[in-house]
Amino acid sequence: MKTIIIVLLGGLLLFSLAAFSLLPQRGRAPEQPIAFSHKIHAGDYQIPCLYCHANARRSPVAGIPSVQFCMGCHKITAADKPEVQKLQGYWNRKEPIPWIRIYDQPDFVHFSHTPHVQAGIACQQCHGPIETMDRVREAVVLTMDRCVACHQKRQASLDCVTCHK
Amino acid sequence: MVTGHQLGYVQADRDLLKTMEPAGKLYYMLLLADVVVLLWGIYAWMTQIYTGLGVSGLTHPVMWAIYITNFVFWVGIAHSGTLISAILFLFRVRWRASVYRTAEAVTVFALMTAGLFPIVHLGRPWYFYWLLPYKQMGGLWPNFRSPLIWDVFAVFTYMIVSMVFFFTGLVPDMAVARDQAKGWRRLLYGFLAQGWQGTDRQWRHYTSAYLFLAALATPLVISVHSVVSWDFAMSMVPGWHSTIFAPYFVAGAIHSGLAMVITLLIPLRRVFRLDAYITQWHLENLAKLVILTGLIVGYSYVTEYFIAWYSDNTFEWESFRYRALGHYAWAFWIMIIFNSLIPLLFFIKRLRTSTPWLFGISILINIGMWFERFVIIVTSLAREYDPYSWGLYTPRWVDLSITAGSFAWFFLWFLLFAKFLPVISIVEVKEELPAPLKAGETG
Amino acid sequence: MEVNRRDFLKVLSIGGAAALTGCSAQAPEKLIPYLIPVEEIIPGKATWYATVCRECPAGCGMLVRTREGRAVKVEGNPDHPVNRGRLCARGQASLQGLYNPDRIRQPLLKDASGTLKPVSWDEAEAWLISRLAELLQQGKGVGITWMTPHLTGSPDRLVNQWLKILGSTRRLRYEPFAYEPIRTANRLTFGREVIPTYDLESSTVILAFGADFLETWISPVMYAREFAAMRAYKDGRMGRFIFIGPRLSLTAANADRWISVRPGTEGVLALGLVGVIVAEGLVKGLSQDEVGRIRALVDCYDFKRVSEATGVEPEEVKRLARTFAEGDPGLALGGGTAVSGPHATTTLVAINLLNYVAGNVGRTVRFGPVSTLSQLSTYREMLDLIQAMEKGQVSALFFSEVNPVFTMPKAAGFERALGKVPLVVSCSSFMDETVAKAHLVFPTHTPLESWGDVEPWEGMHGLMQPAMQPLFETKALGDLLLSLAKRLGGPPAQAFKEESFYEYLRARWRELHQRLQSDVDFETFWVEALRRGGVFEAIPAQPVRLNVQALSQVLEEPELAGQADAFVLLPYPSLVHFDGRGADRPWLQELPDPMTQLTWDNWLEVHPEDAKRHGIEEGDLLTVKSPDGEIELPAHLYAGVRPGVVAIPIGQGHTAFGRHAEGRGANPLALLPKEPEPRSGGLPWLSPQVTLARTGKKHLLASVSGSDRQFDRGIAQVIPLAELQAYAGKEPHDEHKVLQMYPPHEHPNHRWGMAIDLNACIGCGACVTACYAENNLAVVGKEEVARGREMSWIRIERYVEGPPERPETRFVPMLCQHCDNAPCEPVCPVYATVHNPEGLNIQVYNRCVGTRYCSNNCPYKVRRFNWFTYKWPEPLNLQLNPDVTVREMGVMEKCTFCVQRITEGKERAKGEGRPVRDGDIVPACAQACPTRAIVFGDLKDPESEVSRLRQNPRRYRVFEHLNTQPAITYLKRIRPSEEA
Amino acid sequence: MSRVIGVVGVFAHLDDLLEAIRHLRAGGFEELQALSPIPRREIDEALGRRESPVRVFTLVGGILGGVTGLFLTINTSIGYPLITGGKPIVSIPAFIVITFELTILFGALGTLLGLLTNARVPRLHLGLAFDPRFCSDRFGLFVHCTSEEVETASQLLRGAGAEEVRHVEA
Repeated sequence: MKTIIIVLLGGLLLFSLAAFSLLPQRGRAPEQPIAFSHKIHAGDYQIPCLYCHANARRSPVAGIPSVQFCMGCHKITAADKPEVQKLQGYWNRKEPIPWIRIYDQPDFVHFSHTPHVQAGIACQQCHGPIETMDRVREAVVLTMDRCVACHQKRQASLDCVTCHK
Repeated sequence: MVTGHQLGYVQADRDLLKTMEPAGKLYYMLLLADVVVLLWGIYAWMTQIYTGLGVSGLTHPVMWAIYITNFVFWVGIAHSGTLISAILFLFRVRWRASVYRTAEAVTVFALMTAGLFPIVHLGRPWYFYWLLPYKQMGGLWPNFRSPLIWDVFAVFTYMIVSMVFFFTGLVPDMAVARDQAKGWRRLLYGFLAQGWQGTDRQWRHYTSAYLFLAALATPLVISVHSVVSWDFAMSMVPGWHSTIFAPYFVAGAIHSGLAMVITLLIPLRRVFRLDAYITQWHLENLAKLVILTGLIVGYSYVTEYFIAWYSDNTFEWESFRYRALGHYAWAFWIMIIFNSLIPLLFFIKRLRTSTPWLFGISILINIGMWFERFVIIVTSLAREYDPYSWGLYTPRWVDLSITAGSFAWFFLWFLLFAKFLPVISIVEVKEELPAPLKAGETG
Repeated sequence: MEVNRRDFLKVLSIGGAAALTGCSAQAPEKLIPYLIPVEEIIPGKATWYATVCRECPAGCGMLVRTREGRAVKVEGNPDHPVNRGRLCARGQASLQGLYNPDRIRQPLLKDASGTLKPVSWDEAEAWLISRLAELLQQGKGVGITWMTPHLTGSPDRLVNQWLKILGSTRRLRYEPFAYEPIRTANRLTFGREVIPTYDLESSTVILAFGADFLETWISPVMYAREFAAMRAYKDGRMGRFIFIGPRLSLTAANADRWISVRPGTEGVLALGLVGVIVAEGLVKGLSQDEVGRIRALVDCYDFKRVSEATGVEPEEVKRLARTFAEGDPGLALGGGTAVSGPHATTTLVAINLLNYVAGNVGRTVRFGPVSTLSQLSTYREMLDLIQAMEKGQVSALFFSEVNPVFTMPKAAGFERALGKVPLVVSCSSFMDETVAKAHLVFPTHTPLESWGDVEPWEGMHGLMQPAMQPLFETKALGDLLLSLAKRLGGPPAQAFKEESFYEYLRARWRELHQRLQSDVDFETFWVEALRRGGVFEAIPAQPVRLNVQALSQVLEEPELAGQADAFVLLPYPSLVHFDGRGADRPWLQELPDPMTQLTWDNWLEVHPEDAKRHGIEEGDLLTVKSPDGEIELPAHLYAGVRPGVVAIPIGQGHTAFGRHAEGRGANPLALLPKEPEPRSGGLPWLSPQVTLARTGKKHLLASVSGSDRQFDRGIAQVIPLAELQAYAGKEPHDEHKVLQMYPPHEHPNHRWGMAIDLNACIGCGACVTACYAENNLAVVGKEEVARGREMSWIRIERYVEGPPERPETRFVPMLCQHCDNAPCEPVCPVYATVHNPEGLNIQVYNRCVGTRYCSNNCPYKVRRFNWFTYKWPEPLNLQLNPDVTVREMGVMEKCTFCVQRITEGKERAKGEGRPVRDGDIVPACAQACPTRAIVFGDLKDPESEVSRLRQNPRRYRVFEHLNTQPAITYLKRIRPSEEA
Repeated sequence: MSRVIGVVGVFAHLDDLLEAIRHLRAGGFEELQALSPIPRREIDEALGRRESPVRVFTLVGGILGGVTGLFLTINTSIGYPLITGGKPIVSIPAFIVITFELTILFGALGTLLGLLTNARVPRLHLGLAFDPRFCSDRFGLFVHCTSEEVETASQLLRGAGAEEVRHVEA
């Protein structure tokens, strides 16, 4: 009898471990190719989010500023900092920067920044206190529960095809 | 009634526990063959999960075929067990005592087999748990309007209640076995006996609970196959959308179930030399029930055709014309002949009292009932409303292997049951025996 | 900047591959910013480029939708006068040319062993330069020959110029279908060797002699649009259309009547009609004198003799003539392989005469603007070339995108002659039978990556611009020529000032600018031309007179030499593969042939009676033998070929054209004779007599049709014209009133719906391919199609009604009906398919567990199941629409009414602060439809077109009695009156 | 240190057992426990037992199941209103099936619970009075009594025809 129980429990444990390991990792904060700090830019210098992520207003994708855009300031500003020099390195080599993506939606989800920005949702609502982060961390886990809860609260559309494509 | 030589309690204990003695070579060979087939079926299923349902013969428009056939078939098989154990119990039919344990075991194992098929047939079986009632992503629950969810509830309830019923009935017997067994078997039976002693208190609540379980199982068994039939009847597929489906399916289920019980009892009786307990009288009674269900099933076939003809509905009539004359006509005629014509042979007393005839005919009915589901599912889907989308289904090795595997799965459990549990209820046999009185008279 | 855009693409291709895995757990992805942002490209937003379709010589205007720098969809350009926004299936599939997995990715040079080995561009060019220099030195420049397909405008000019500099004038514009008989007949009758403008739209009667103008003939999308306009029911009338030819083609199936005449006697019939028209005084606008002379010409063709010769009833001949003469104006069209027998020119002359006496010339047959196809080389010129090659007069042969080894009769000996040419250079995007024979292969851009201009009709200057950066290390043909000239040095280098073909093109457009619009500055003109897709001049028609003298020698009686037990062979260009160039596009392979419903294959159509006589059954593999060759093909029993005639679609039977084309069927050109038709020098497609023999083997034909008949189920309905005329404003019937168990549910904002006009639908399948392109539909291959597992969300159901001798073909586009009471929804256990507030029946893929119950319960059978996780061979996956999920194994899918377009349209309207307007949202099928048979819109808006069409007296809904309340209303096809 | 808590009589015949019960009850012994291989109504009647309360469990379970079924289906449908097939959000006819099945399920589970609680199973140790023969072919009567009463009880048991009388010690 005991053997059976042990086997069953062991199996259950293994199964849950396997299932857990298959789940997407949460709260990731991977090291980026350049230690870009949102804390300095968005926090200390109070640069508005949409200044760099301008596409959020007009496109489903918020986008990442081009290297050229960064260089607009950093040709001069803080040009001596090692991380900025890394940026200049990319620029001089004419290489794009391979940032590591933190927030993503699966292929079957249609998410557009535009209506959310238009509705005045703060970026922090979904991206967490990004202006306090030196390294971007997945502070909010964007699950369907979260989307639906907010849509329900704000009486936004609950039509499945609003988000599922 | 248990007849034959003079039987006493001790004799009954001895005879019935003998089936649980260590097995012979034949048993292990059977077990081995069974496991081989089962493993092959599992391999086929794994192939299907890994590659996709496309490896089966399923196609557009025949999206359901022998997986659902197997599902309905096995649920149907399950029904006779409950009929014999619950309904006949409520009607105080005395011959049930010797056969109900096997019938109930068939119920449980058939449900364990049937329960696999809704998962086997899913396109993404790894998400089968989305069909269970719990709060899912975004606060979504399953769709309780779907007959498939009804199915989940019905089959799940049926499985639980059948198991409760089966194990409840088993407890006093397990106490007998426990008291006569040694070693690990004693531990096993001790566990299954759950501390049964046969006190008046235990018996009092036990008989009451057993009665109520039987009373609950009776409407349940009727509801389960009704719900299964509604998988079809609730749709608008010509050939499925019919009000007679529920009684028709219930009768069909019992028909097939009785046939399966006969098929299993006859070898069991022979191997375990249980002629004294499962007598010709028992088998004959089963055969008489088969006549009844066969007649109901035959009547349903005729009614279906009558409705299709009388409704003057093009779609309906084409569906039924196709059944009898189309690509699957062979299956249709197997169904008609095996299910409604051949059982009529039991009207001849000589045949229904002959074991070989009983055995042969019961197997034919099993085959016929399997094809009944096949015909209903496949022919209806093959010819629906839109002629441009008519199509055919041809099984491929994966479907056939999984089907074979499911039979192996069922027989694996049955083989284990035959060797580890008393195939006849000891206590109920004792109840049927004259109670020991000082006067030596029947009590 | 270019480099960066390319890099971005590379990254995207990786991202695209990751997206394919669909619903799996996500791995950390890379986010790559632009180094320098490209102004037009906003990630997540589509950018559109106007260009020209090069899939056939018709030259339709196209708009290319790009996302993140890759083309994902093509649509017709509404500003282009040829197609006015519509596009056929082949045009849609141009994307699969761009992303074809079998594209040539680098230059190939034949080594000593005779195999083509990859080399670098530099090596390849250097190798060629040295060979050319050698040739020029030996004075063999005159033998350099260039063979291109139908080229016009700048590329054409550049090729000629380049050739001239090297001292040669040997230039061929080769198309397998070069319309020689039409051009010759026009020269003989009217003195102009051209293809004129045919005005189908203004005609009231069209008589087509073999001309498959809805499929492949000259400009099918244009003609389909005009045809639909002509057939539309207006003011109690609709145009009439009669088709004459030995085979029931798609075009014939759209006719009021299909008259099957004895093959090769169409000209006799035409002359018989002329005879009746003249005899009955129905001639229009001719002088008495001219009428007299024409009468003399056609005197011997009295209707009784004509009837005997053609097999058409005598009364029928008369009736036909009267019907045609009633046309105000009418139009007789002739051409196509069916009338291109040994007497093709005579037939076309007779048709010209018919148009002439009916007063159509100058009205519906106009000599201006004329088609630039008039400049094509004739088949005889190709034979001359072969002779020159055999004699060693061709020192070097350059090809670009032509495949004469495949498209010329084997008997013509092109392949053999090619072996005699010391230098064969091919500039092509794809490997094919001809390219495989080249010594050197330059991979070129596909049209979607190229600059260029196309002038399909005089004065119609379509402008091509690259919709995306080249996918591989390829070059534009123009750039290659310029680069070669530069490297040759000397005079060739000096001849071209331009550094790139782009500059060359602009230089030519400066000329156009000067000529057409010198009042604005060039850049404005140029940008506007790029935006509109070209500039379009109006070219007036020129009057022509009949040359009666010339005709008398031409009009001898045609006949076909017969031989007992032999069949007349009719090879016909396939609607989907044209001359074979579409065969490497998986979408086109999977698109069912509209008449036979077969996919992925080639077959021989034989009449069931003939089949019975010869003991042939469906799928029997036959040996087809002609005096010139022998092929093996499976038989398809088809009542739409005349007994005694067998038909084979052209386009399959490739041996070296990529994985999707190779090893499918056989090429009927192996059966055709070498000798040209004497008058026009065209290929006599219809001539050979073939015999059939069974091989005893069976061949699987993958049909998508479950039944040819609809058994009175009311799926494809018709209404007799007379009945429709009788309604005239009255309501035909009350809405079907049913007792409802539940009250109807509300649609607060929109209720999307569709109307499909079966009178306009010609069954061409453009919508099907458009849907494949838009919605990432998987291509499953022949075996799976044969199992019934094709994934099309919209299909064209074809039903045949009526007796076999007078078949009535009906086409019904069938797609998800978005029922209000959708039977699929309540049966889903997990709410994967539900009704949305806008009336859509939606499918949430990632919620689907795959019970397939919904499909069982769908009366329309429009749901498709993902039996496997389908793969897109790279780089076909780059075409995938990022707005639509790529579905994984085990999931049900179906038409969404292009919900991504609805979302986009609503978001756009919201952004612009206005409500959604009718016409803002057009699903891919409706957008592509050449005849605008599909109309989409909001049923809540009473002013929308779809709402109005829902009130049309021809309306009906399929399986109305099931009370599914579909959102799609069909309009019955109008059956013209029985006469004529 | 063992203490006598009662005495058990082993009977070969059912009527002897019934007689013993009657004698003992007449003798003032009310704490009786009969052990038998089969259930017999006569034993309960002789012992004067009331009807088993298991049926109440069944009833309560059933009602609870029905209510759960209705609540589950209606509440979850309203909580995430999705229209399917033009049916209203609360489609009672469709929910009846679930309600019915849950009624049965909870009824059965209630019955099982009733059985387990009332019959005091499962138990790890068998009673002191238990004898394997009671599950086979012998009837037993366990008389709960003090050591003073043991002899009287034994007498009565033997008098009724007990084959064997055994003292039970705790």
